[in-house]
Amino acid sequence: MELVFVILIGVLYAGGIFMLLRRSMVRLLIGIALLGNGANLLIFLLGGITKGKPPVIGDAARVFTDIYADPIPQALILTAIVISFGLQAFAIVLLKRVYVLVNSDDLDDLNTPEEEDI
Amino acid sequence: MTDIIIGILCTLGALTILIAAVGILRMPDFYLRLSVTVKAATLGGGLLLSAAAVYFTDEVSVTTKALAIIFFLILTGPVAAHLIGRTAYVIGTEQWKGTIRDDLTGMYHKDSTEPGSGENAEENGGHEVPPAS
Amino acid sequence: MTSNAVVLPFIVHLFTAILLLFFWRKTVAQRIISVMGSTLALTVAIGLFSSVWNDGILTMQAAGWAAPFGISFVADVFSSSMVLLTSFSGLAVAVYSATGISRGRMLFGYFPMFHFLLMGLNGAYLTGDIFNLYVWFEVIIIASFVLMSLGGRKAQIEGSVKYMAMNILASTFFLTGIGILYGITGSLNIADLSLKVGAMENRKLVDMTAIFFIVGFGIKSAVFPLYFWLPSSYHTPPSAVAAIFGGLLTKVGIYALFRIFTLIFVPDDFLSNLLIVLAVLTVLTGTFGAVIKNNIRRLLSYLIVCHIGFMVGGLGMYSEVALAGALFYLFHDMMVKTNIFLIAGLIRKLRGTMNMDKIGGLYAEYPLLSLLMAVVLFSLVGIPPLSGFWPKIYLFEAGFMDHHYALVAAIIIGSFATLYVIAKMWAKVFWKSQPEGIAGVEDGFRPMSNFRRSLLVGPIVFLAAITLFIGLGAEHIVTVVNHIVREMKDTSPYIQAVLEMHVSP
Amino acid sequence: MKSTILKTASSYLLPILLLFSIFILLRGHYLPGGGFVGGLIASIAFVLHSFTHDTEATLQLLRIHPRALIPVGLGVSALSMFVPFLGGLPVMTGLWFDEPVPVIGLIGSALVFDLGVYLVVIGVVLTVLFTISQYSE
Amino acid sequence: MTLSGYIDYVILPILGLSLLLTFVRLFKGPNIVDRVIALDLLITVGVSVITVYSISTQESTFIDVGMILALIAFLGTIAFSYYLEKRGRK
Amino acid sequence: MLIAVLSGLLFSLLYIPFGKYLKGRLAVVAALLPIGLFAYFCSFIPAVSAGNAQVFQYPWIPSMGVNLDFRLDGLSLLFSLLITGIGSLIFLYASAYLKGHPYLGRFYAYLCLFMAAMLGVVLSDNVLLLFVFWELTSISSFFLIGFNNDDAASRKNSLMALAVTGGGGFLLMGGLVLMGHLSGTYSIREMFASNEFLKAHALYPLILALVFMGAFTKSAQFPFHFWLPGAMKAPTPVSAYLHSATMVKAGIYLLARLYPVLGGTDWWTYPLIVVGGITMLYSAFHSIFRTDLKGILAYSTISALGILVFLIGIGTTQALLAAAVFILVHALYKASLFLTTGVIDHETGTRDVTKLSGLRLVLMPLAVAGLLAGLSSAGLPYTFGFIGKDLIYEATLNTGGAMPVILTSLAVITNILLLYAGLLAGLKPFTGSLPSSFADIHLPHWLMWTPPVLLALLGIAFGAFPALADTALLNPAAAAMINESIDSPLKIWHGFNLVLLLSGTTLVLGAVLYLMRKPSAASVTWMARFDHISPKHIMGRTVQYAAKSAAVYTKTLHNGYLRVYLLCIILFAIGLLAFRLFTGGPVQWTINELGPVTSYELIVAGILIGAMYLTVTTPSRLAAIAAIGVIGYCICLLFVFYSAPDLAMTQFTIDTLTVVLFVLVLFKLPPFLNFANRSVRIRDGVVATCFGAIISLIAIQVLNEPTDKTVSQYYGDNAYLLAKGKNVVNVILVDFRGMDTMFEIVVLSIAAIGVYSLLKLRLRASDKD
Amino acid sequence: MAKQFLMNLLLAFIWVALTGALYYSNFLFGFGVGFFLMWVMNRGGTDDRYFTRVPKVIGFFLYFVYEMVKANIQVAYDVITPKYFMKPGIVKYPMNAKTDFEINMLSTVISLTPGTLIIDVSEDRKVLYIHVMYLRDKEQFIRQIKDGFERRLLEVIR
Ligand code: NA
Ligand code: NA
Repeated sequence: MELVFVILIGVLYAGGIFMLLRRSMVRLLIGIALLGNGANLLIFLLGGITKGKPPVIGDAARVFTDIYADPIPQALILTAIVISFGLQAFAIVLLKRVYVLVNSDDLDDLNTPEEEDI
Repeated sequence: MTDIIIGILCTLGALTILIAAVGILRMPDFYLRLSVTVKAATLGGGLLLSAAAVYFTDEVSVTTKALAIIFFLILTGPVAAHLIGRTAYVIGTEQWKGTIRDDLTGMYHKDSTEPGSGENAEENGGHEVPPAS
Repeated sequence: MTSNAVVLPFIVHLFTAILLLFFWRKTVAQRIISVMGSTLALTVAIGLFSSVWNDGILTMQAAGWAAPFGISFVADVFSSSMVLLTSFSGLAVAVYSATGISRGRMLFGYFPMFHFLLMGLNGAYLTGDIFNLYVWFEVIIIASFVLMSLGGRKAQIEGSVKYMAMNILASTFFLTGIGILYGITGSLNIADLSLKVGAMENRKLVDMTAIFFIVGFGIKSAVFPLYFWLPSSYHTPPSAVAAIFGGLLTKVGIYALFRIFTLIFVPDDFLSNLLIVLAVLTVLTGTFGAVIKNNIRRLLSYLIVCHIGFMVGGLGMYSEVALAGALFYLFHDMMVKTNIFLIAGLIRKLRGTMNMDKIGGLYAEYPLLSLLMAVVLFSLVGIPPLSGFWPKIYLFEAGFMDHHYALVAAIIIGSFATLYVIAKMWAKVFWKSQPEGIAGVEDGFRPMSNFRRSLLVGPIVFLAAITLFIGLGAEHIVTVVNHIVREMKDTSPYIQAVLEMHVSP
Repeated sequence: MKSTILKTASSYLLPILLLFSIFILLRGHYLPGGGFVGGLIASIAFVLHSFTHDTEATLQLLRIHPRALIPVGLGVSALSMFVPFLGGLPVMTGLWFDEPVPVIGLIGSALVFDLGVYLVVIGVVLTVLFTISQYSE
Repeated sequence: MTLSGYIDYVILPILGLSLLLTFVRLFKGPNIVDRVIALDLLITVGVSVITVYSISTQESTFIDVGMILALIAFLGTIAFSYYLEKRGRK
Repeated sequence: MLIAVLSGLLFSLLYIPFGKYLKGRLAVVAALLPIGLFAYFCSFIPAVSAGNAQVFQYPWIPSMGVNLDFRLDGLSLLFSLLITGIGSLIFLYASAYLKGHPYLGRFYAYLCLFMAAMLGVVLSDNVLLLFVFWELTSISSFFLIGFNNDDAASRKNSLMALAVTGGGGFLLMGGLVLMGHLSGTYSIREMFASNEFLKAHALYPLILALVFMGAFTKSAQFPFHFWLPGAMKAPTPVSAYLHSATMVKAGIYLLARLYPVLGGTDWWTYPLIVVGGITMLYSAFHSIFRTDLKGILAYSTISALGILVFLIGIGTTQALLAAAVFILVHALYKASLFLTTGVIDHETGTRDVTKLSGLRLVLMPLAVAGLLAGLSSAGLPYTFGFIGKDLIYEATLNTGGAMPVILTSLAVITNILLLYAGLLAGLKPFTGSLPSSFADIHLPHWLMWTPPVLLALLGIAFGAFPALADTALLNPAAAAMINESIDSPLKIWHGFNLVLLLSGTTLVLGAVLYLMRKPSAASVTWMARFDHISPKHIMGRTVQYAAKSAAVYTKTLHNGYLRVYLLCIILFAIGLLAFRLFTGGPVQWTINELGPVTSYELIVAGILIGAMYLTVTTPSRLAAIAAIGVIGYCICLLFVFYSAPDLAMTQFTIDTLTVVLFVLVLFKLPPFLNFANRSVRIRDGVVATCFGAIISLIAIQVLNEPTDKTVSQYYGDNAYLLAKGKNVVNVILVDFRGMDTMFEIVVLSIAAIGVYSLLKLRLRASDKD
Repeated sequence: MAKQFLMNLLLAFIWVALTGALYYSNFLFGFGVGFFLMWVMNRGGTDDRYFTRVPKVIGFFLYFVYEMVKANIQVAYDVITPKYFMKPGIVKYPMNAKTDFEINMLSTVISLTPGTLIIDVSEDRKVLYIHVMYLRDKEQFIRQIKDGFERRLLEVIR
């Protein structure tokens, strides 16, 4: 399965980058989301993946008796997911403001010429 | 013995879900797809969750959860279906050419998403012909 | 040595910010709390610096888990100096904000954001854990997004979008780098990573990991060709915000570069040359931009880029002298850039614009204020004996020592351009008489009460005094800087302090 | 959205989801869950409510503006992090009551910390969503 | 064949196939509402997959994930309806 | 000695608050400082001429080797006396010249600063300390030249002066640091020891190039001379001070000072002779095409500076002695001429030499001063100028090889032209008939006419009695340049020889030229025709071109298109990663240990890829959002399969919320843009694919490395025993790595508050910040 | 009625406590035993609604499952065979259900049986609009629902 993960990660990064390079801000935000997912999956994979053994100590046990998945990447990803949610929420609202200002989500409308500086 | 019960429940559930999946793919219009999938998925999911409830009888909480999920599915599935179905109708999603009756035609005012009262509906009468949109 | 005090610099800001959130919509209380919080933070920072200076590296293992199992916080001379300088800037900007920020912004969380930002900066300096550093960086960028866009004017939003997109991309690179690092070492503690990465046999993989950090931190510190967000955005927010951004934000990227590239990835030829090439291009790019800009803050934005090149170049050369020069420049730059953006804000207060063609006559009208500003401006240029001069000696020396003539040339060009641009600005803004008939230009400063004026000018004086100290008392700075360079060149005390074990150098 | 069916359904769902969210919060230390997911579920409950009624109604139901919930949650977490400091221990050190409390289990600073997380998440999600939906209206 | 084997080699593939078919509908559309219900079904099937997987691995913790999915999937559909109706009314 | 330098700085500071009291007569008080300092330096004459250099040392930044090391030897003393002596007169003169000027206090502040900086330059025994003061002279002269800052030309010229001298300054700094680095010390005195090493070093030419650039720019050598005539925009006392004795001579001083360390090689000699020669000739020639008195003086000053560089280039003892003498000669007569010009300008309101005549009738004492200074510059016997000229010819004649002929003829031509210029400035305004418009002019305040007279008289005095200065001042000065003692008294009369012949020729030809040629506006216009090939214009155009290029560069690179910026960043990353990936070692393409693949996992992966395809290609925003929803759910399923229930829960809830957020925000957005044409999409697709492929390859490399699991093992072992939790992930989140979580919720909070403020805050126009 | 239900629950809990085994099956068994005992003790009593209601609930549930399975098979057949047998349409259905809860239950039940789906409720809450897959005759369909689900459902919940 590692190889499948490797491919998926590549696809997520590639898709994210492609969307990042679009002119529409919605696509840009989607690109950001995709990259975030890619990075999470990368951490997940590189930390080592284990199937069907969540890092939860059994009811009666006090320590693990069996192998278990590495909990650290999971904790890291959890943090990263939540953080990127915060960033994305803000970014999405920024999109809203952009729309109110320029009436489109075209990033090329966001180039006020320097002469208008105050 | 339990294993066999579980096996049967699983098989039935999986097949039901497969039918839902085939249904959503095959049905000719949105309303039919919706109609097929909501219940088949609920039934299929319910069967599989029952299997889990049986499997984990030793862990009370798990069985409770399995039952709770069934409950949620039953509670939310139809509501969601109703909403999206109505929305689809409001925004004018096409019906299959084989549709034979549409009592909702003209029920939505321009500025409202609720159909007029039943009395008004009576006056307007039903339409045998599907709306072309 | 273990000490709980290590975490205080950011804890103070955390609680200040939370307290400020409880005083939502009470602007007077917010101003007072903010200034008090910043003062407390400065006190704590001074205390931390002096105890680190006297007693050596201090560590704190969060929740009591020994490194590398928990998150370590480490105060060495480098980090505690950064904390100290940040606190200076922080206090100055807090006071300046009291009148420099409009009430509208204060009603919508300006001060809490400001303290969250400072908290993030302090956390980033003090953490000894690479993933925790990521979290701090995220605190910093989200707080800066908010500060940058707060108010929602069109230019601000435009700047924010670009700023946001590129900074999030930077975070992605950073996070990817962390994932790889964990994948090859199984650890996140920087001291532990230092040992483990150092022992890695697959140097190619190490280099590639390093590239992710170069790109990630490079974007944050605005290195060519990753700098684009900076000139796109720094001219948009309120001046107090721009001051913190200009003075501190890119510098935390530089700090991270120095940390990571002295502790985890020690530059080999490939990385070293790469950094130097980037530095040269950064300086030149900043120079070209600064020369042609006519808006004070746009011009200053390019100067930031230009001067980032000096520091990155110093890191790239990696000799002791070079590091010392880069660090000295870093310290100088933090103070001066903060101040210079405050000054830009004051100019805007005085004239209602930052377009140099529309401003004039400040020298005739406000001679003392102008001279005060001149001191800062010429410190920025590095007119000896002001603060920007001394580090260049080290940088030149290092450049000659290792034959990096292109870098030396770039620094000369950059310095010259800075001189020219600042002198031009002086001539236009201060000497030239106020052009007639410019619409919408009004003096917002004169009608103020003396108290409010002093809140604007006081911080500038305060920072200018620190700058003068850095310049005239350069010996002190040099001592500190050389101490830091020793820390960087021999990391075993750091590792030993964090891992509480003996490490042979 | 005006829908009788949805409205009725959501009035059952709100308490169920809230109950569930507390359940998820409390057991986080032993089984999957915790403050984050708990908070997310709780906020989803309110979001659902706001979809069916309107934002104002949900705000009334909440009594406190979600934005004001943020500093409360942050304060709870920050204090649970900081209290050990006052006792000379490293920040974040887990402090536990010796005896487990029935139903909830062991009570310690970790749980308080998670509670803060829970509150913050609710405050955050609701602030974001309500602000947006009020803006569109 | 053990129960676990039966699930792994028969039930899960069937469910996987269902996922795939549902996704095809999502991919094809043609209307956004079709995509929305496909998404909803995808999640419901996902709940089933998770349930069955938890039986196969004898890990009851996964059921909790299924529970959250079942509870929340609803929200997405409602949001889409909300949006589409508002836009439709415009 | 530190006090001597610092007092200027101190007074300069004091003038900021107290300057406004310096009005009217009181202004004379300001001159007390330079007078006092002059006296102070005079007191060192006996000791220094006896060969005892005065040394003062005080540590400043010992770690960098920068210390307050001052050293007063002959050269420094000569300059110090010039600086303070002429300074005294300038201070006095200015008190009358700028009487009633509103910014007189400010003027004195700059002047004091400048004087202190100049003293610092000539007294420093540490190259870096010298450089500190060097730059201070640039800055303070910037303020002085731009003193009349309402005038656009004044601003422009001061900026130009600063740009040229400042730019040279940075190069000089490079040279000085390099010198210091190679010789291991920044002390000039200690560098003497390593002069052989330096001269033999491969970097010696670089040092010279850098130092020369500093000196040439400061001392207005061709082709950097053009800032100096521009600097004449300054008030006349400033011009007199800066261009006679001080600022422009700093470069000369530097060359002289470093001669013992760097001088005497071919690398030293030829550049200086060539540059000095061109400068002296070029400017002398230029000076005769001016009609503005100050212009004439400016060009003749440049020419004189050229002569000095030329002499230092020749570098023989004679040449250096000649240089020392000429420094003094030039300072005296040029200051006098400038001050005279100042009075003329002040009284008549014009400096146009074609309009000025007959002023002797109204400004008699100045006519005397002008005459004497003019004669001194002409080098008439019994003037100090005569001695100077003699020495120059002697020096040029005594160089070896074919050089003497060329060099001497250069010197002669230059001197002829300079003579003409001197007469034009000193004589022309006073001779002839007085125009009626000047009839009611009367002599100004005595403080304005005594200084030029005094300076001119000094010129005569030294000329008549060279012993006044030779052993006391000039020999020690030259000695300092060659770092050996000299005892060579100056003589008025050398007997009939070639030198005398040359002097005579110079005099005669110069006089003839003066009598034959009348300055006219026409000649100025004629000269202006060559402006476009003048260095000033070439440099101006270069600067313009550079600015234009900078603008093009900046606009091209920083073009406002976010996607281009992002593309740059990504291409950069791809380039670096690919370079490192494919160089220096094998790339692994397969993973050693692979877990099994099951059908349902493959299906989930397939759906993910399909959803990605949909996201990327769909023209509908909502479809794209539904598709990223699917991607999130697929990842959620993968998390379930691979033992991460917590992650799956969070991923799912957050994914749903994100979809909800998107959906809420998308209201009213216009149709999805798809402006990019096919080729752009292909380009981006290729870039994106490359990036994805590189990430995948790196992942494979990492998977082939063994992973250390100590830390996660520790967590697993202690989660329950020490941290009392069984869900290890949650224990990590709230305990082991709780600090991450603490600040992660801060991130969330900030985002929420940001959203709130972004949408609710409406700034009013009155909200200015 | 509620009192009786609570009593029954209490008896079930006591049973669980007595046997000391907290299993679902055990709880259900306890509930059944309790119900039987209460029924026995209440024989001849006036208020026997509780004892009829419980069988009705069970009956409704079985009816529902039966209908669902039946209709599911019908739909499944249609789905997996190539030809479409459907005659879909949207039917206006006047309901007897009054309260929100009743309407909700009714619509849930209708929606969950294959072939029918609630699209909307009229503003005055008197009419349901039902999408029907196999609509042969409108009146027959309405009668079928009225006598089937709606009657049984209202019996259970009213
Ligand atoms: Na069929
Ligand atoms: Na149905």
